[in-house]
Amino acid sequence: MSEALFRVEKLTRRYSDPGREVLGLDQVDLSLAKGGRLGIVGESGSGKSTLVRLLAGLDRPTSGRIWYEGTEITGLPERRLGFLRASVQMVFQDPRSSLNPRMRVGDIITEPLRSRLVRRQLSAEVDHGARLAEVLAAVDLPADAAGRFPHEFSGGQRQRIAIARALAPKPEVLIADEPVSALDVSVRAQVLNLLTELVADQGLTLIVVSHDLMVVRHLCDQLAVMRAGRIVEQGATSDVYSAPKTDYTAALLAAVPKIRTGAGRGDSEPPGRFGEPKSGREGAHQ
Amino acid sequence: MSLLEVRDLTVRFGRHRTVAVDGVSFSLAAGGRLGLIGESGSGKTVTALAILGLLPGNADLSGEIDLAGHRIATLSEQRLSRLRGDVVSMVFQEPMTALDPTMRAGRQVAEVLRLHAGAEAGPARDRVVAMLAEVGLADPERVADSFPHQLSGGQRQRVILAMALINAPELVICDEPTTALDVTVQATVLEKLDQVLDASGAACLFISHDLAVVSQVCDQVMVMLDGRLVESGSVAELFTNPKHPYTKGLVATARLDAVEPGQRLPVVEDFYHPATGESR
Amino acid sequence: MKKAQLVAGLVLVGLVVLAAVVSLFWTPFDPIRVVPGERLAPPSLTHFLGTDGFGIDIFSRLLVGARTTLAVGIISVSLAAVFGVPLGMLAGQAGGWVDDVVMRTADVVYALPALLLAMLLASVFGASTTTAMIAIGVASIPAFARVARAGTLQVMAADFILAARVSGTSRWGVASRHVAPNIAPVIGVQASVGFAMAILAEAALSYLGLGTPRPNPTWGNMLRDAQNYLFVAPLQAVWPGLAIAVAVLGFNLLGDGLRDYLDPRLREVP
Amino acid sequence: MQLGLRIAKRLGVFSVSLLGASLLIFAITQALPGDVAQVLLGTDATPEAVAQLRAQLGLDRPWLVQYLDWIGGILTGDFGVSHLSGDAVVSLLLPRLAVTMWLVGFAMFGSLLLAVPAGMIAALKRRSWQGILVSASAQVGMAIPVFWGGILAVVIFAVWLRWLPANGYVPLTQNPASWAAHLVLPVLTLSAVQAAVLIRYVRSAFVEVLNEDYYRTARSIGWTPMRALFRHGLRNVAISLVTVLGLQVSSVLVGAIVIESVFSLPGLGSLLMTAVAQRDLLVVQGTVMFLVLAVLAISALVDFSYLLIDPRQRTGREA
Repeated sequence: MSEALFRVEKLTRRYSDPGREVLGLDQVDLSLAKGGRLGIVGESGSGKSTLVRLLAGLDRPTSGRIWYEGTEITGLPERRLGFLRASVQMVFQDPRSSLNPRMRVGDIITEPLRSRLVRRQLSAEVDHGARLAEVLAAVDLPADAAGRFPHEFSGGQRQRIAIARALAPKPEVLIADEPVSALDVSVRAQVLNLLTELVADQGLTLIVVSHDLMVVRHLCDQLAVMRAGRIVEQGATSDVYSAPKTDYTAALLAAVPKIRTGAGRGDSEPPGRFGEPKSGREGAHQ
Repeated sequence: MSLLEVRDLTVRFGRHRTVAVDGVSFSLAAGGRLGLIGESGSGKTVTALAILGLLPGNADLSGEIDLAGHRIATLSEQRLSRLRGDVVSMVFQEPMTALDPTMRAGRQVAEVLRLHAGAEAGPARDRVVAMLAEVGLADPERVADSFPHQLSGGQRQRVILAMALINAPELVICDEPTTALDVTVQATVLEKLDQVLDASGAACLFISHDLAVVSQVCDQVMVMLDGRLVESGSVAELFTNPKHPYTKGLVATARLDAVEPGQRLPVVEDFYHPATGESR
Repeated sequence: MKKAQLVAGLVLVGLVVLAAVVSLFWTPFDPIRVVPGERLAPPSLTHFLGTDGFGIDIFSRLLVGARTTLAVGIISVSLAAVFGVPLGMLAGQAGGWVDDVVMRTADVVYALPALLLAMLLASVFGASTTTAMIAIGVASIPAFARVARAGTLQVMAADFILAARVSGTSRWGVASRHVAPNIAPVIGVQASVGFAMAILAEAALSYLGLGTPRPNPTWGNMLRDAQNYLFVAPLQAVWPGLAIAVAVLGFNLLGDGLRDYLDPRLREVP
Repeated sequence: MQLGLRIAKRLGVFSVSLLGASLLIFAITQALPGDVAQVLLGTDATPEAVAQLRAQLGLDRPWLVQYLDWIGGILTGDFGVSHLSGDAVVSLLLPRLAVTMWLVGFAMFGSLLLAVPAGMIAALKRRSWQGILVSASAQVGMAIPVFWGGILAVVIFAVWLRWLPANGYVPLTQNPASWAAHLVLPVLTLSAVQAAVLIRYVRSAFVEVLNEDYYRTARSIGWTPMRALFRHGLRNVAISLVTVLGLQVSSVLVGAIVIESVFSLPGLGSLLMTAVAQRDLLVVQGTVMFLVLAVLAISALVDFSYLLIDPRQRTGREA
């Protein structure tokens, strides 16, 4: 087995809410090889976003350990996380929120290059202008986009800007947290195509978080299903889809609405369900 | 005669008279299920609010809306209020904010009865609890006594569904009712909606951006683009054999499962090129 | 409509600034020297607004009074912003106990309004323009801290902060490149509204004799003088009050106008 | 248990704020150039006399001892003694308290009475001339200094129309009609100016409710706009208004102190003004501390009233 890029052991994260404790993540084990494409699916409150935030070093676990390329990142102070910042980048759900409205697109994209932490990791001084032009071309945006502000672009274009920023420091790993959930259906396919293309061309390791099983099926070769802070099922995407091992995964798959083109109502199989929820976990996603 | 008849509906907003809905006409028979598909900003919600007579003050409406023999645009606010919740009701997208945070859920449902049926508090309570059970809430008594913030998103949406249905309206308008919900919750809510609509015989105008969800609930479907209806027909017909290039694109991109993982997905632009390009 | 507010605000504020600037070079009469023979003259071509109980031209005193008004406003608002904004940003960005300490302290200062602070200072040091400025400035710190903190919290909740952290941006970088530019508009609005509050507070203090003492004219102490002649020369009590109202209205309108003008979300393509 | 915890926490905040405020007030008075003894005896007093007075007043003790002495007194209801007259500050405060309390109480009530309906009209009719007129009047009202408003009121109602007395005060027990006549102008002035500030908050609270999803839900089940607002709006408006009222307490108090000066009312304001003029430091210090205590106590009470009207504060999330 090849050396794991990310390795996670017994990772637990508790949040304290006034009056009670909330378990965000409960004893999660995980490992991801270089070049792998991992999808993490689950419903709201399942802990999927908590997990990737820990992987990206944006939050600290209550207990458990994370290694990146053999180096333990848990417990490292921010100033020693430079290697992680240079090689793990993220794309977020809503580009309206993930792009600073008061910065020009060019400055947004080159922000990772200007950070002292990241600069120290890069072998040679990077020409910002050249790299900017490169990534803008890679995400199919015109070169003159650099001088404009985010609000001058449509939703799909903004998500391209966010992807361009993530690519700027030439990362090893791209983490995408619900990358197409905030986009219109017609733009969704474009962004998914772009992600597929970029991962193939640049040999990226990809981690995708989504509540949409179809999105993950399309982008990823490995799959982890999460529920209530735990990974309930893990395996090759095709295996999990064709033969889910747990009831929960099966119910999740059955619940995905499919286009019904039968003659009338009532002759389609009933949409899947998974009992009455036992806790307040059920509900709207963030 | 149809229950709802919309003719040449046009809605403009504000001083610049921006057109949100542009010459839309359609009809819906009693007990029918009509889906309305479109992307954000296509004018779906504005159409629904126009039917309810709930457009904001800066909106300017032309065309005709006939609902159960009433011409909406000519009615006074008083008469409109009497139709709302009685003849037509609505289920909104955001369960987290659609309920009054300072009032117990049961009372909010009971209000609908009190407003239109003049029900007494005692019997109303029984009907509320029965209705809450009917929309699939496991512990209707407790839910009735809870404040909205004590309920989960799925529970709240079911409370709203109960409010919309308790008075047996002739038309229920659902505006993206499950978009904010998790898939498993969405599935149960859709199933319940299907059952209670069947049981009551109410017609439904179902608004969504999700083609699959619409196909689960509706028989007929319309596609809206930039305020206009570009295509309509039966679900079976429109989804298997779309005519308008935009619809073709939508149907193609919606079927992620039809593409091998990692292969290029079809995009709307393969079929339809809006004159203005992507940048607005 | 919103633009009209901004323009009206600018015009009114412009009038006050103009009066202050003109008074530096020219006033129709000496604004300080007592002229016993011309007491309580009614408005005329020589004395546009008449003279006060000391025979001094009211119009001249009004012009000079604008200077004190602006000076107190500028200094107290700067004082409040210089301390309040960084404290608010610190509280919002650091959170936890730092937030608690900063905001509880702000609450304590807030419970001590400018007037009470000025009374304490005046009984210790004697009343002067300086004690008024300090009292108003210190009493306004909590408002700036609160606004800055609220703005910071809002910015910190945006995903672009996470993106910046993933990119290795330091806390200082987050504060200077992401938080500061995004809260600048609300701080600008607060500065304008705070200026209006400062004018009202200064006027009240000098009316009560807790600010700039006679014979230097301020709009507040002119009203204090005018009150002695309410039954014989009620018009005297109109002009300084009107001047205060114009200045306060101007800064309030400016603040409201800025609020709408500077908000990028309102201009965004829907 | 959550409720008890919240109340305990708020009381803790109150105590800490009180401690902080007292330290601040004490620190300012310690900044006196020279000291109280010097001020009392004048600059030409002999050093021996000054030293003797210092010892007599306890000023030669370390500041911490002096502070503890002072704050200990306040906690037991002793706000100090005037250096000039020798009277206890409390004995000066109490007879004047009633005047200020009448002013503040009536003005709070009056401003709400004016601002709530006006703010509601401004919100509901915000697109027509009625609403714009209300908003514009509020904008102008906010620009009027409270003492100028008082002076104008005197000019109009006392000087020209001669309906009401220009100044002075008669206790309620002595002559209720005269008491009321003397309070009408100050209370009206204070209420009107305060209402102008409040109208903006009331308006935006109502506009917020009008934009809420639950208001739309209420409309969709058949409430008319007015009744939807009354049934589902008022309580939510009240929640945001309570916050504002808490913040307004100190500004009404300041307004009352100023207005007392305009109408020569013998309240706490006039006590303070006299003490400041005579530089009677301990009286100023004691009275200011008393007022701050009142402001902090009222804002704590305001916070508790949240628990009554907002169920989200009262009941935790069940799950």
